[in-house]
Amino acid sequence: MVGVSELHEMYEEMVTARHYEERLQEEYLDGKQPAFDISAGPIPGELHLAAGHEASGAGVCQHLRDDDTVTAPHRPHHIAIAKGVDLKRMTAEIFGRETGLSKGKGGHMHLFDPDVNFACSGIIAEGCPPAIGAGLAAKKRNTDSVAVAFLGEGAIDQGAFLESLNMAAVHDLPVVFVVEDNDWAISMPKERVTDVENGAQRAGGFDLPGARVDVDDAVSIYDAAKEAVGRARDGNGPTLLEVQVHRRMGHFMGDPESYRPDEDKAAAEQRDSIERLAEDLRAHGVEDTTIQESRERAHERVEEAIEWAKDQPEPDPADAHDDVFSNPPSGVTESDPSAEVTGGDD
Amino acid sequence: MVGVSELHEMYEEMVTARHYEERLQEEYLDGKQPAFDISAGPIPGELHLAAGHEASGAGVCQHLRDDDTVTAPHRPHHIAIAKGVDLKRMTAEIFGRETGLSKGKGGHMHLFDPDVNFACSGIIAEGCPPAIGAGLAAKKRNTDSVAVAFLGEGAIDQGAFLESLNMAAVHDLPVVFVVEDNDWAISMPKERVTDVENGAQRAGGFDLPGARVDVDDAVSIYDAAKEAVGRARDGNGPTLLEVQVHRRMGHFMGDPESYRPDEDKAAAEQRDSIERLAEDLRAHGVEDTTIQESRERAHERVEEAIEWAKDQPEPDPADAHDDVFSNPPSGVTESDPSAEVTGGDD
Amino acid sequence: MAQQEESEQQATERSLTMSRAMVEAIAHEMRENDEVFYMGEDVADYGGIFDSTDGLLDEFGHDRIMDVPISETAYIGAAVGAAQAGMRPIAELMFVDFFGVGMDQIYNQMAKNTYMSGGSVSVPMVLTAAVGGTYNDAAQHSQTLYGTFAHLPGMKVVVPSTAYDAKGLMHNAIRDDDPVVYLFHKRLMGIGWMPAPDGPKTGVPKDDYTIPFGSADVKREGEDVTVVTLGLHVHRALDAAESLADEDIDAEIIDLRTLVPLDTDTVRESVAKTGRLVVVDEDYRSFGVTGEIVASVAEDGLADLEAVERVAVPDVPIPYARPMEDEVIPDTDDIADAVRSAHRT
Amino acid sequence: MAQQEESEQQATERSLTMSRAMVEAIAHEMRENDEVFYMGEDVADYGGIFDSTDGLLDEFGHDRIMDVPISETAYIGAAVGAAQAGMRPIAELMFVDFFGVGMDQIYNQMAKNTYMSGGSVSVPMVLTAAVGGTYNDAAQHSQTLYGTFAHLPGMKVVVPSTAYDAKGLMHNAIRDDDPVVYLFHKRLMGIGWMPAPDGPKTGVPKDDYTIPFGSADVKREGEDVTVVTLGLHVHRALDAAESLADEDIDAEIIDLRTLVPLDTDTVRESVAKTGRLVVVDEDYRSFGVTGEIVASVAEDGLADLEAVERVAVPDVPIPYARPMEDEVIPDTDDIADAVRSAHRT
Ligand SMILES: Cc1ncc(C[n+]2csc(CCOP(=O)(O)OP(=O)(O)O)c2C)c(N)n1
Ligand SMILES: Cc1ncc(C[n+]2csc(CCOP(=O)(O)OP(=O)(O)O)c2C)c(N)n1
Ligand SMILES: [Mg+2]
Ligand SMILES: [Mg+2]
Repeated sequence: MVGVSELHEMYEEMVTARHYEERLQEEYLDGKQPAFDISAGPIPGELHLAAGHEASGAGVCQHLRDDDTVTAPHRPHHIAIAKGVDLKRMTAEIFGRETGLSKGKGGHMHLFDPDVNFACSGIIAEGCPPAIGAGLAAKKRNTDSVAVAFLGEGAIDQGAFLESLNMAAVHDLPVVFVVEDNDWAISMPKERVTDVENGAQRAGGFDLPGARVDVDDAVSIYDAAKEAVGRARDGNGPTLLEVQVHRRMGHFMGDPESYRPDEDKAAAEQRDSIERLAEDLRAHGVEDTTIQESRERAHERVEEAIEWAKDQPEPDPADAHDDVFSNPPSGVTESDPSAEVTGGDD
Repeated sequence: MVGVSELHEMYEEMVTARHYEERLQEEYLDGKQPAFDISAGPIPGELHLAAGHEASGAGVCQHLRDDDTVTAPHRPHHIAIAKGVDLKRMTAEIFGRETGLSKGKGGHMHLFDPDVNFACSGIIAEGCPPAIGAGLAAKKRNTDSVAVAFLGEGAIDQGAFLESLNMAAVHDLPVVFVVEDNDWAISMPKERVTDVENGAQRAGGFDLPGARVDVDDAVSIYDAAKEAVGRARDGNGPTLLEVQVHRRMGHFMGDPESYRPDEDKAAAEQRDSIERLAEDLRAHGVEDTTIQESRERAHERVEEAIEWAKDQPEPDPADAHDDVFSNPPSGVTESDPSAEVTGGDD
Repeated sequence: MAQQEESEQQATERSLTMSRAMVEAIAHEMRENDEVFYMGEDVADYGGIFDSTDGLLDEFGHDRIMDVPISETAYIGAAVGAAQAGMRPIAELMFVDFFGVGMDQIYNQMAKNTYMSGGSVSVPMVLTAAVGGTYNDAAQHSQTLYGTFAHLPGMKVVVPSTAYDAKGLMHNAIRDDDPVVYLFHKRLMGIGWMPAPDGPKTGVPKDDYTIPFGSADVKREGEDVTVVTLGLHVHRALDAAESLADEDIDAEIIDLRTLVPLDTDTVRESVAKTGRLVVVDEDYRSFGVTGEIVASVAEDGLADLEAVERVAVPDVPIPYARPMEDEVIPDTDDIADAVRSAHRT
Repeated sequence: MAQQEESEQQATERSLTMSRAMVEAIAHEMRENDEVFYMGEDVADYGGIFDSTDGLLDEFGHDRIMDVPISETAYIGAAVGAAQAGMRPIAELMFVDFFGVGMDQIYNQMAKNTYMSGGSVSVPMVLTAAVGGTYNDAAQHSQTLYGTFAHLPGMKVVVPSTAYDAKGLMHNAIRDDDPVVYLFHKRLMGIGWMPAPDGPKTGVPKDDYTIPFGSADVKREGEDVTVVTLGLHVHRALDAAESLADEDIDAEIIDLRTLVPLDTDTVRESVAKTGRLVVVDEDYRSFGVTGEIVASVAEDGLADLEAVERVAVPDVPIPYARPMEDEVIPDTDDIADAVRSAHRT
């Protein structure tokens, strides 16, 4: 059974993640109103926010150590926060600044923090194979680290995921696949793209255990993840875990969501896993003031990160030419900013 | 229950297919002995023979019409024969002759006969998506044709197959997936690459029916395929069917099979579906002389096809430049044999 | 009477965005031919993330404007199968950057089946995909990949730069008996949330018409330097030409419109006149479009050539942050500089 | 004593096939570094369909010479993940023609993760693949696809043409901190059932050594015409040079050895001397390697250039039947003709 201090940790992570998304939404829309222009405002590019997914990141990552690997999809912030990714440098990355995790080269879909073994990919389900690779490395090195691949329910129809289930199973890899079911893949409801209501059912075809958490509840997810991560850590192979979450905002910022029934959106907003967890905390005898303090700490942390990020310098245009390779070939003038580059802005 | 005339048809098809492979083996090795040189002899390229797979082609295709589509993998001859592909032009294709099905451009892994809607691909599992496309076309056009994708048991780990299962299921397409389990994917035994003993188990993860025929027996395959094809034809959606077959020859000609235990090979040779079917015929009161006549007809047909094929002219080198497009752009000189082509032999 | 004439005039000379023009062609073909249908992710209720199918669901319903699972291999391959059965599917790859999840169907089946069957099979399908950067979507969502598709035989490759061309090329693409890869640049579509430059919105006749593949369009005649380009960069090159005109440099701007087939004749004729060649694209610089254009001129018109410049994305993935993305995607100044440099030589 | 010297001589100057040389490098690295392992289909008990892992299972066992499911996306991606965790995996794609089933892992992950992480992540892995035709394996099993990999940034691309190079380049590939695509030509490997020409079997030192990437090798010096090539066609070009010598045409033959990085300096220097450039490869002609080499010389050395020829596979899939495959894959005569033609100009 989960103890109160862990509940508390999860709560604070979830509040952090929620507030983070709300604040990013504000920042992102700043300059994009009244007319939404994706190129305007302080945050460039697409932005997929994870408000309503927090229980998944917190409930699963609660069981993970820094040496465990996580791969996240295009909607990664809540997972990154729960995994302990450096919040300031992550925020600077999202704002496209020089001191960002990727020096501004990656952006919000490509967050990499090797210190806590966190990586992303914006291609659906393609984080799964690298996760099994991390699991394979752990197994080969005889460590007890595990790897967790997060994906959306829309990703369970993609070959990369399905092949990975099989390879993880046949090699008994210490891997957990976590499917975040928010009912939608952009505008496509789950029932339009698969006949299976419970995504964990995919596991049966490859003989690995599958489980689904039907409620958007951090404690239930924590419990299911405990079993799955424990199984991996103990050398007993992979698990497929599907968890119900909710998409409280659009698929990406600017999504009109005109395809989405109002009731669906309203329902998503009602089933709030953060409120639910606050109740659990109260049931465990945690005082409202303590909960409030948590909230404040979380908010402060977010504000600090955003403030810090916005203060960071923009990258030098010439930096674009670096980092194609870790070991740049000496003869390649194209990635040498001092060389004449006709395609550039020098 | 299968009637004796159908048994008889299947038998003759299977004998044709077996004799065909034996004769191709001879022809192929001619010029490649004593030293095996893949470029020598009358048949160029790789050659994957299907001796031991006959029951699958015959048992399944017995239920198919010309307007039904079949896609076959790299080991296609027995299926092509059962589907009614023109044997002479197919043989000419394998010998690389101008009058071959593909004018010598395709070869034995790329047999196309639009008259009976037969196609191949040499890429593992990649015949599945086109098969669901044929099923989709049938559904859209409101015909009762069906599509069948054949693949090997080694292909059930490939994304193309797994995605196709899902898409066929969610769109209720008239498609049957037939997995020919011959225990080996080149040198890799099934248990090395998946934890699932019964490939049909994959179906469960996508909510389509799955079935497996455990014995290499034409009648059992016929019965299982009858149900599956019937389901598709009646508009009741796809089925995954796995059938046990045996690889009596190497993976391809020239395969030393040193990875393969002698017993395994010997066992494969013992469980002969053709002999089994001959017994069934006898049990149905068919005379040995009638059976013998069937065999002779089959052998004659094969000999005729091979003789015809070997008499056919080789393609003109310049033909290589045609057929990239059905509607060749007028400006493209590269595919115009009369134009100057530096990469050619003119 | 006058009023009617005016409305007829309007009817044939309405200005449309590129996305409206593309959709109009698709709708027309779908009305005329029951065998045409569209498959992709979010193409039905959403109308295509980049408006490529906007409004089509209402007229044609979910059976012909089909949302599909996120299974590019399965549904692009299904298009191949349906096309071989004689239908005329259009399959959309949401971003061209995702080609790697379905490339075997695109290349080993769609592009090769006609040849491998000795012509007995045709694959009359269109693969549409959004291409291009300029809005900071980073390395996995900002590429054009023009060169990758053009290099591999068996696909016709179309890159419209205006609404007029988008419509005529789409009509041709759907009617063509071969697989056509139709790459539309997001920045040109005229999407509400991604303002287009002025050029792509053009007059578009209401009726259907085709633009043949393999005919480059001389967008601007000029005597001094030939600029060969396509897609978004047609407009950037035209802008560069305007500013160069002030310096008495007269640039000829050629929009290739299709890469396969490639209209090398128009390019060579132009270089025969100007002697100076600048090639501009939004793909990676090496082993791609710019190299091919230069080489094809060098092979047959070496004597004409006095100067050569290439302007393209240096060989780095597309970075996210604005200053770096701006650095790698060629802009008007980069083009003008290259033309000046060629002119000086 | 004399005997010992001889055996030392033998030891350093044994002649090896390309496959033995490649395997020797892999075995050495595996002995030295526990983090190196090999994954692929039929690489264990079979020893690699093209002998790329022949004998390794015996020494290293199934844990380090791993047969994997026919799931290229999964296992190539697993190599990416293991590499990012600090291991040094080698993943084999049995035929390069199958790239389409795993291209997203190859390109959107393996090749881009270093850049997208701003250099905080490295992906020290090798992707090996067999390339090439000449044995009638048709359109899905005969390509080199050199240009496709070289065009897309983030991968180093290696194409050995001799046993000596194969070993030194493999050592370098495994030790390199970046993803390396190592393309070995089937016809050069010295496989029992696919006889190699004479050239690729060379003396190979027993000890380990590296050949740096980006250094082309002048295989034959010549004054009249520069022939730039790689892989199998190095040997065909050398044969052509021999016969041309009889006609008093002195060809310089340059083996690029790596496409990324590309040693343009060596090419330009040679053209500065000869003034005539012939580029030969076994990839498709358009939008590929031949175009890039020509363009890179035209850009910086236009004044030197008096003649340009390209010899490559015309833009058609590889046909099956012998006369047609022979037609499209450049042979010694095609090369000699092109050199003659360049020399005449
Ligand atoms: C291979 C691939 N196809 C399509 C896309 C475009 N895309 C981005 S997110 C998305 C929907 C994903 O849905 P889901 O997996 O349920 O995640 P969610 O967005 O709901 O969190 C799609 C189709 C992509 N990134 N990669
Ligand atoms: C995507 C892909 N990967 C690998 C191969 C090489 N290959 C050809 S046949 C084969 C084994 C196939 O085994 P299976 O599917 O069981 O069919 P079988 O040969 O046993 O009939 C492999 C790996 C291929 N053709 N395509
Ligand atoms: Mg979702
Ligand atoms: Mg098999």
